[in-house]
Amino acid sequence: MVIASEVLAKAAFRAGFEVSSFPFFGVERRGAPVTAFARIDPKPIRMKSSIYEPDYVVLLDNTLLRGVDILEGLKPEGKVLINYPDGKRLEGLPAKYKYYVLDATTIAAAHHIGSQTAPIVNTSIMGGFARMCDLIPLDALLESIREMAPVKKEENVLAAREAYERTREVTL
Amino acid sequence: MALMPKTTIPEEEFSVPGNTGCPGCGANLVMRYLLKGLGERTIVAIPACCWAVMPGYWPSHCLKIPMLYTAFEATGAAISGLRAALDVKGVEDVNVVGFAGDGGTVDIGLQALSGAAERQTDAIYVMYDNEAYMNTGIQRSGSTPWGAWTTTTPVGSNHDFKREAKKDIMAIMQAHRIPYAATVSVAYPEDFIRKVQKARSIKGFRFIHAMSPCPPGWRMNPMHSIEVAKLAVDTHSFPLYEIENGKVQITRKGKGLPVSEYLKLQGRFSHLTEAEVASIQKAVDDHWHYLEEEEKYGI
Amino acid sequence: MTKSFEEIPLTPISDTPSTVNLTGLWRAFRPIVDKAKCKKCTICWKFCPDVAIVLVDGVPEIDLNYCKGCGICSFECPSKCIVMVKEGTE
Amino acid sequence: MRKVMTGNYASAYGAKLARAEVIAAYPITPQTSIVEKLADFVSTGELKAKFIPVESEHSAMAACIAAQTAGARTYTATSSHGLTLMHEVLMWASGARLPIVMTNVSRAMAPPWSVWVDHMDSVAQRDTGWLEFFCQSNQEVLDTIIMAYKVCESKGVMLPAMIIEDAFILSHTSEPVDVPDQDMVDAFLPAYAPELKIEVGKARGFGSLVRPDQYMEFRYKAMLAMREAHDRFLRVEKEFKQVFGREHGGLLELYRCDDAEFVLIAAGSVAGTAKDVVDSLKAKGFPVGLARLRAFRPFPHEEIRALAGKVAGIAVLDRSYTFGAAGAMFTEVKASAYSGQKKPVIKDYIAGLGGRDITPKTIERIFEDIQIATKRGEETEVEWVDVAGLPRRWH
Repeated sequence: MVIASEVLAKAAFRAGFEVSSFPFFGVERRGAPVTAFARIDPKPIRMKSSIYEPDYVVLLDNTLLRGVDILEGLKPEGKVLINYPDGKRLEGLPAKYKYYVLDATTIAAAHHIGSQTAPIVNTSIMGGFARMCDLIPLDALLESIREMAPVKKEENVLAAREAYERTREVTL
Repeated sequence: MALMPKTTIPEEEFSVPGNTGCPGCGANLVMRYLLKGLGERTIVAIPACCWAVMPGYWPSHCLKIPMLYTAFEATGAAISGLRAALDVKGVEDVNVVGFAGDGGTVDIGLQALSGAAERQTDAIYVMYDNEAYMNTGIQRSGSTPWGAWTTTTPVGSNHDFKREAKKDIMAIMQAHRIPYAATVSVAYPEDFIRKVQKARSIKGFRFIHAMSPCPPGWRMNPMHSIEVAKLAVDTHSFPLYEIENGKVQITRKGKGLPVSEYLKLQGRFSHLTEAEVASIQKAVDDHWHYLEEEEKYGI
Repeated sequence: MTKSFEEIPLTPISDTPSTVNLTGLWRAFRPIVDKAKCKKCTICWKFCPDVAIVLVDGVPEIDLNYCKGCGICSFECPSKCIVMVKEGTE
Repeated sequence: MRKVMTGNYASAYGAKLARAEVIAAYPITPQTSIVEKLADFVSTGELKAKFIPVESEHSAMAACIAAQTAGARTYTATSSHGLTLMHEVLMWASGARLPIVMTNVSRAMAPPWSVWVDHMDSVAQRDTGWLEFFCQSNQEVLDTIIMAYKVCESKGVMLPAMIIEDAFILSHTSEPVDVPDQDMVDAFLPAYAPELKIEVGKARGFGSLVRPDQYMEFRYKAMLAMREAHDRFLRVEKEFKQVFGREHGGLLELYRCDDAEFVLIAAGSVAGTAKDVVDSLKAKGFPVGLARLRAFRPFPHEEIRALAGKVAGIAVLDRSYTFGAAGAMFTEVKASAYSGQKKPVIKDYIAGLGGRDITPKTIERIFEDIQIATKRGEETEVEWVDVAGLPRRWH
C-alpha cells in the first residue's frame, strides 16, 4: 500500500509532476488495514496536511467496502478504483461517482508476485490507476516499477501493463 | 624469610606524581601497572569515578598518555567511538582502554559495557574494584561484598550491613564470549602486568578486573593496602585467574588462609559476628571450589 | 588565578603535568630510609601509589614533594629499613 | 539530480554527502530508515565510514563524542525517547565543543504513547547547547545537514547541531529532492580538521574538572560560539546558494511578511501548509504573512524584534508545551518582540500535539483569531487548539 503510493509518486514525478506521497502510519503489524496518500501537482507541493477531499480513491482490499467509509470526502467528480473480482457486481455504493474495477489479485497471482495465497497487488493496482486517472503515461509507471521492485522486476512490469489494459469503468 | 626476587616489571613510568588520590590508593597502582603493561600507544577513557578527579583540576594531567573523560555510564560507548575513529583514520597499533570503577562498570555502566563486549569492540576494559562508590563517599555498589558496611548499608543499632552478594562481573563477561578476561591484584604486579601484556596481544574485547584497595572506604590503615590485597588472594576472597577463550585458569593458588585474616584488617567488616564470618567463609570456599571445577572440567 | 575567556581553550583540555600539585604537603608521617640496611629489593618502588620513589643504584630516594606518607613502603619493606616518623619531629 | 525520497532518506543522503566517518545509531520509530539506509551505504562501500550498532541512544551519542574527539566527523539520528535519553550527553557534546550533526525525527513523548509528530522532544533540548534547525521539506533536511557541518566545524563555532524532521510528515513522506553532486559538496565542505583532537603520543586530558573560579569562562565561550553561529549560518547559506542555487530563508524565513499586519510564527513542516493558507488569504485581501522559525537555536532574536516592529499581531504556533508556563517558542518570541519599541499583541496557539493534523482550516482560524484579539487588545495568551471538551473560548 505504502509502496503503491510511492510507486505512483515516482511515476508521476517521472511524468513531470511534483509529488508528495505519505502513509498514515499506524503501529499495526503486517496485514492490518493501512492508508496512504499522494498529491500530484504541476506546481511544487508545500501542503503537509492530510488529504480529506481526494480526487481519487484506490482500494486494494475490497473487504474494506464493508465497515469503512472509503468514499468519505471524495470530491463530486471523484473516481474510485477497486480491486474486485471479474464479473462480480458492485453493490451499495453511491451512484454519483465513477467506478473502475480490476482483478489485481488474480493478475498478481498469475505473474507470481507474492505468494498464491497472498499475492502482492501494489504494482497491478497502479497499472489500473494509470488507466483511470489518465495523468501518468504507462511508460513512466513501468519505469518506476522497474526502479522500485526489489525482485521480479519484469513480472511486476507485465502485471502492471496487463492491469492497465484490463481496467474498466463499471456502472452500478 | 628470603627477600623477594628483584622486580621484573617495566621501569618506565606513565604516571606523573602529584595526582590527587588518597594516600595508599589502590586505584593509583592499578593505573600505574596497567600503563607499564600497555606502553605509550594507549588512549584511556575514564568515566565519573575517583580517577576522574585524580588528575587534579584543569589544566593538570597526571598521565603521560592521552585521556578522555566520559559520562558515568558511557565508558563502553566511548571506547567504541575511539576505536571506530582510529580505524577510519587508519591509526593502527593503539591500545584503546576503558578504565572505570566498580559502580561505573557493574551498575550504571553495565549496559554500555555489555554492548561494547557483544560487539567485540577491539578494546581493553579495566574495572578497578574498590567495592563501593568511593568517589561519592562509600555508598554500596553492586560490587560491594556481602557483610560490608557502607554509608548506604549502615550497621547502626539493627546490626545491619550489605545483605546482597557481590555481582560476579567476571562471569558476566565470560557469558559475553570475549577472548580474554582476567582478575589482577595490586599486590602482584608481575602477574598483573603479565596479564595486561597478554591482553594487549589479543584482538577483540578484553576485560581486566583489578582489585583496588581503598583505605578510607575499607576503614583501614593506608599502609595496609598491599597487605590486604595479598590477604584477599591468600584467603581466596579475590582469586587470581584468567579466562582465555572460555577456558578458566587459576593463576595463583594462594595459601588458603581463613577469610577472617582478610576481614580483620578492615573496619568495614568489624561488626560481623563469628557466624557471619563463617557464612562469608562458606561463600568464598564455594566460589573457589567452583573455579577449580571450571578449571578442571572446562565450561 | 582565573584566566580570561580569551586565554583558555574551547573546552578544558589538560596538558600540564600534575607535578604542579605538591601533594607531599598532605603528609602526616614521613618515611625515613636507612640506606645502609637497604637490600635493594625494589619492593618499595614497586608498591608506591604516587610514583614518589626513585631508585638510585637500587636504593630508594623518596620525593617528599609528592609522597603522601601512606606508609606502604615502610610496611612492605622486608628489611624494615623504612620507618614512618611524624612530620615535624626528627 | 532530483529524486523522490522520504525525509529519512534525505537525512541519510545528507550524512553520506557530508562524508560522515563514524555513525553510531540506535533504531527508533520513526527514525529507523535513516539508520538502515546508512548501514546499507556503509556495507556496500558507498560511504567509507564505521557504523557502530550501539545498544542505546545514550551510547550512540557517547560514541560519537569519543569519535569526534579523536578527529572523525560523526553523525547520528534519533527521535523522542531516544533524544531525551541522550540529554546528558547532548550537554557533553556541546561542552566538549564537538561539531556533531544529528537528525532528530521529532516525535511526541509518552505517556500517552505516540509515535507521531510534535516538538516536545526537540524543544526540551533547547538548553543543551546544540544548534537546532526545524525543516519544512525533505530538500531542506538534506541541505541543512550539509550546511550544519560547515557552520558547526568553523573555528568560531565548534558546537553540535540537530536537524529536525517532523515525524512521518517529513520522515515518511516522499517528495522530490535534489541530491547534489559529491564533487560539489566536497568543494563546499572540506574534511573535518579540528585544531585539537585526542592523539596517541600527546599526553592530554579532554574534559577535565574545572574549579568555580574558571568554569564560567568556558561557558561564556560557548555562548559566544552560539552567537557566532547565527552570523556564520547566514554566510554559509549565502555560499550554499551560490554553489547549489537554492536557500531556505536564513534563521527566520519571512514569507510574504512585507505588508503583513498579522503574522503567524511556526516551525517545521506545518509552515508548508501555512504558506498555502497565506497565499489564499492574501488573495482574499487579508494582510497576513508567515515567519518560519527555522533556527530555534541560535534564536533569531534580532529578526523577531525587527518583525515585531512592523506588525500589529503575532500568532505563535507551538507544537509543544512547557507545563506551568506557555509554549517555549511563544515565550521566546515575546521576549524578543517586546525588547523593541512597538509591542504587538502576541498569542500562543498550542496545536498538533501527538501527530494531530494541523489543517489549512486550523491555520485560517488562527489568523482570524489573532486579528480579533489584536483589535480587542486581548491578553489571553495561550489557546489549546481544538481540544475536545474545551468551550470554544477562542474566536
